[in-house]
Amino acid sequence: MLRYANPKRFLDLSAALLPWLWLAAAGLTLTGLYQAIFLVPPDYQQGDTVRIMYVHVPSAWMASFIYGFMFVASVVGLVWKHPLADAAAKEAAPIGAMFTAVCLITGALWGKPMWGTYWIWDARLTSMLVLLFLYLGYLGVWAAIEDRAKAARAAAVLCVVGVVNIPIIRFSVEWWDTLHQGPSVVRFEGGKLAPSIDPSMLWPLLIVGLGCTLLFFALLFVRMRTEIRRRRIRALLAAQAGG
Amino acid sequence: MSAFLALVRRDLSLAFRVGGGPFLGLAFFLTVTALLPLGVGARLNLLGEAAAGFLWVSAALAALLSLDRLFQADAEDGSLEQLALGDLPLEAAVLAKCLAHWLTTGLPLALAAPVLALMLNMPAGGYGALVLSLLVGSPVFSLAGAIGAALTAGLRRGGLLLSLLVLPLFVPVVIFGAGTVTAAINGAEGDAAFLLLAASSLFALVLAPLAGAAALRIHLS
Amino acid sequence: MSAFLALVRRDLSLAFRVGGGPFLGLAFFLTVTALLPLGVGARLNLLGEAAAGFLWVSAALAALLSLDRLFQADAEDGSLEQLALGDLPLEAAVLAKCLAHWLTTGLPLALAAPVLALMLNMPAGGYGALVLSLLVGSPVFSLAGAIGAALTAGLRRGGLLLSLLVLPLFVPVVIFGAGTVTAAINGAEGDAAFLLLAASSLFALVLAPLAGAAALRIHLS
Amino acid sequence: MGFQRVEIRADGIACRRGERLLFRDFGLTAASGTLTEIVGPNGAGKSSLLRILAGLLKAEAGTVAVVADGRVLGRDDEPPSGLMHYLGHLDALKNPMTARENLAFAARWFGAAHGIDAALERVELKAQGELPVGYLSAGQRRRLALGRCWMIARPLWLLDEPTAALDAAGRALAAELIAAHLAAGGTALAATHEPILAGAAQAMIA
Amino acid sequence: MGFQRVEIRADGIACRRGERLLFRDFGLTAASGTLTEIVGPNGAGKSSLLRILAGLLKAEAGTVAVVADGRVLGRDDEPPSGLMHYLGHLDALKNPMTARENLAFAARWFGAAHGIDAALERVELKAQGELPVGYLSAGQRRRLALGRCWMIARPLWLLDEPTAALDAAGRALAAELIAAHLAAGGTALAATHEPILAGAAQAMIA
Ligand code: HEM
Ligand SMILES: Nc1ncnc2c1ncn2[C@@H]1O[C@H](COP(=O)(O)OP(=O)(O)OP(=O)(O)O)[C@@H](O)[C@H]1O
Ligand SMILES: Nc1ncnc2c1ncn2[C@@H]1O[C@H](COP(=O)(O)OP(=O)(O)OP(=O)(O)O)[C@@H](O)[C@H]1O
Ligand SMILES: [Mg+2]
Ligand SMILES: [Mg+2]
Repeated sequence: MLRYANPKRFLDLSAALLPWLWLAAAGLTLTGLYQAIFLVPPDYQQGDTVRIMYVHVPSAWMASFIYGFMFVASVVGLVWKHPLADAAAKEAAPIGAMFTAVCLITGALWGKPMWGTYWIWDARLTSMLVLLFLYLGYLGVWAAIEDRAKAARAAAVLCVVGVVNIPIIRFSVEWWDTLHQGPSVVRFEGGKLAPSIDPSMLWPLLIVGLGCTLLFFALLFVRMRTEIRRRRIRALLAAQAGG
Repeated sequence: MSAFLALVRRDLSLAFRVGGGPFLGLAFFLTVTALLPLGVGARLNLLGEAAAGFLWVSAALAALLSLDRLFQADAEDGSLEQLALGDLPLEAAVLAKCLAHWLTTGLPLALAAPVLALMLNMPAGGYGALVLSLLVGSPVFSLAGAIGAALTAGLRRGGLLLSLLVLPLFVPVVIFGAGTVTAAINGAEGDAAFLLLAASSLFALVLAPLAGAAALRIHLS
Repeated sequence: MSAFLALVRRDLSLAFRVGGGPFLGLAFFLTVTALLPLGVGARLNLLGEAAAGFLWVSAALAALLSLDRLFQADAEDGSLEQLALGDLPLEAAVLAKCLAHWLTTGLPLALAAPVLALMLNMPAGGYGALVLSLLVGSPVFSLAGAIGAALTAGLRRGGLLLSLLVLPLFVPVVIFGAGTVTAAINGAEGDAAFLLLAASSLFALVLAPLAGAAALRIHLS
Repeated sequence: MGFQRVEIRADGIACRRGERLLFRDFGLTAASGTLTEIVGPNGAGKSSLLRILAGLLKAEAGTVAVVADGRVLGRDDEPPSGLMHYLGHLDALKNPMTARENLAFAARWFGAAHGIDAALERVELKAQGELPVGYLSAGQRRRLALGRCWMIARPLWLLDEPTAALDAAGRALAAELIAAHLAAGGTALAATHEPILAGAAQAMIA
Repeated sequence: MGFQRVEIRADGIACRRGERLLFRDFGLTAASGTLTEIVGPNGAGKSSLLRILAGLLKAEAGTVAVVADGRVLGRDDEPPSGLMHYLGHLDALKNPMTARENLAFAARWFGAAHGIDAALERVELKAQGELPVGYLSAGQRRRLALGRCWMIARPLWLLDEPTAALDAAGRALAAELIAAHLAAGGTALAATHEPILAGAAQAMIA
């Protein structure tokens, strides 16, 4: 594992992987969305607005998933002090913030026809907003600390602490009576996975979800490559300055 | 004038450098706006009626939270003496610092207010009044706040003392501001409240540099 | 133990010396409690229902306002190094500072809450739950706050960044806390919310010293 | 670039801090072209005297006058503005801003006679220009503060231990800067525990 | 009152601040009973070295070991606790608290060998004991910080410009305190720009 965690190796490996990643991400996402828009029948309750779900739900998943990813990267960065892990966490954050924003915006747009209002201070919606703040705070720490090594460690501590918010988002629907609906995909009955949603609606959702995951890694790799090159340039400049 | 602008620019760049500038103020505004309804319970109609008040109170608190370091940092690193010995009178320096503070807190809040009002479900009809009242009224938070900040600059943990000093000065502004918006929502004439708000702002504009500079001179000696 | 208590006592005496100690926290609590109804418009029935939420939110803000200096002062005058080089681990120092902070903010607020609740016309039946929930929950404000304060200790104008960092950690506590009181008022079973509150508090008690000390070590190096 | 030649006169100054009278009947005349070293043991009141001369602290008794061609400048109870540099124990630098940005602000706040690059070069901080001041060493900060005085032409320098934290080269540099200032007709006063410039006048605070 | 005799050994230390490598391959052994003066120009990395020795800053490379009777104390990557004093450029005093209160806290935080009155007397601040530290002069603050080191018995003193802001008497006092510490079997390292004690070893940082 650590063999591939060397920046040089990462550059080579990611260069080879990236075209395929882009291709798969675009293919899956577009297929899923195509099915969602043209093939899935309108919901018997929600009509055509249900199609928002195919953006809303995957981006909600991604928002949590990316935070989890950053959590793992931060722990690795803290424990093994690996610069690549720091870079991964740092570069994932803006992508996560973006997915969170997409989830919030699509949710708000969906809320107007469904609940009659764009926003309501319900537990899940609020905790999602709080997740956006966590992302912003994380980026804020990176921006506020000049020394990169220090910033990396401080941001990692924040990320690890902030992970408590993830289960709150997850369980908020069950802890409080809320307007937002409960889990219908990742749902357990008698210890078995038992989605309560029709397969014809489920499949496109899962396809878009997978596509977004690949999209995330593609974006992440591009950003990390830029970051690694930026670091090299800085190191070169410093060496030239005779430091 | 160039010295005045230099100070404004320095404070802005310090705010951007270490504090994230206006974005941080915005984020705080958002957070407080999120906390209040959570505690209170999110009944929509109740929230909508109270929205203008909430927003004005959050604006006051956001200003307050960033005020305590307004002069503290300068006092602690010796910059205050340099400001006092410039060619401009200390009053101008206070005004410049207030301007920079308002540009990073009050102004962005005023501009972002409609979004937050939407989130709190504020009735239509109040949006224009909300932005206008915040634009006119929020400078008081920076100006009156500067007086308190100057008075507490020498003190550690001045934060809480500061809030005690300035919150009474903020109270009328919050009342006038929220009043202006409520009047607009109800279609009533809100002129009285708005005029009082504008008057407070002008009054603060005149008074704050004088009082602030006087307080700083006390601190210096 | 004697070193631990010495640090608690030092921070308490610093708070009393320059900040007015618990009285200032109380006064702030009072002022915010006064400001909120002003902005919202003081229809009593509306207020009474929302009282528990108001009080919990004010408690969070009062803690927040005094948090930013928790480690900042020590970082700026070189005391942090002395704390790091004592015989006690840095974690214990963080815990001691949290305790002192809670004793000057959280505890007095919890004790004074009934009076404020009365002013806000809170329905009877919630008073016991209010005090108890504040006693159990408000330490989280000091503890989780300490993590944020440690992270921003090196930064000027860390205040606003601090609020961005810790408010997400405060949100669940405010929800659980206000929930406990509301449940008590409605005669419902509030056990779930209260247990979650207690759990958050315990969790923070374990996590905060570790994370806070880690953040301080980053700042030191 | 040029400035007025001024003289500073203090007469019968008494200084009280709290209940304690630090010194009284202190007089001094510092003419253009001279450095006056203010000496005395720790806590004698050197820093307090400099703050009084700068108009930052009120004297318990006595008068301070800044004089040009026999004419007293400034209003009665306020020192004239735009004539002096005050460099205290603290360096008055903003940690988050780079060395260059700190100088750039000072240049526009006071109006500069020299360029920023020239000033950085003068105090040998060329390589540190883009570094946030918080990262500089104690001596580098002091150099930067001295560079600020050099960059902005003002006739009267009030320096509180200007050579604190400086290495041998830095002390020589400080002496050079002060000597050049005097040669240009400036006036300088410095509280210090070690001689700064050979031949400087000494004012003792007991 | 007594303490262990310790030796501090640094080996192959490299120090990086930001992108810049300040120094590398720095080694030093400071035995019990000796003062090592760390010298070098401004910005060379003296303060950084002291922080590395104190375990406050991570070295880029190299090892630091505190040794007693040939046995290395402390865990692998962490310096042993309870053995050293670190006095930085800042005095680590609380302005709102009096001199006496500052010492009282330090005595309980570290565990003191001498009384507070004795310490105040030792650094000639008897008269200032009840004054808030914020009112003290720069030199008085430094004395108080030195008094804190004297009061608390620890074998290893890491001092960053201990004589900064001190007058002649204060410098003599600092030298005395250090000499007494050495005589009691202590070890001392001091970053400095002026000789502190005749016969001290010198470690040069280029
Ligand atoms: C701004 C408003 C909204 C936000 C922040 C939001 C947030 C979320 C989040 C975080 C999830 C992920 C749950 C998980 O972890 O699996 C989710 C899922 C979902 N949301 Fe929303 N939502 C919003 C509005 C809406 C609206 C208006 C509807 C439709 C009535 C809706 C329907 C759904 C559905 C069907 C799921 C999938 C549930 C599951 O299968 O687990 N959301 N939303
Ligand atoms: N409130 C007070 N009550 C009594 N004495 C005070 C008070 N405030 C300050 N002092 C004393 O005033 C003096 C201030 O001295 P100042 O800082 O001017 O000394 P200095 O000559 O610059 O010393 P140094 O060489 O150490 O810098 C100190 O002796 C201090 O103890
Ligand atoms: N991020 C950074 N990038 C480049 N250089 C840095 C950075 N941070 C600190 N430095 C440099 O590291 C050095 C720190 O030196 P240090 O404070 O240890 O010096 P010192 O020997 O104690 O000097 P002095 O005698 O002035 O106290 C300075 O030269 C400073 O410019
Ligand atoms: Mg002095
Ligand atoms: Mg140094």
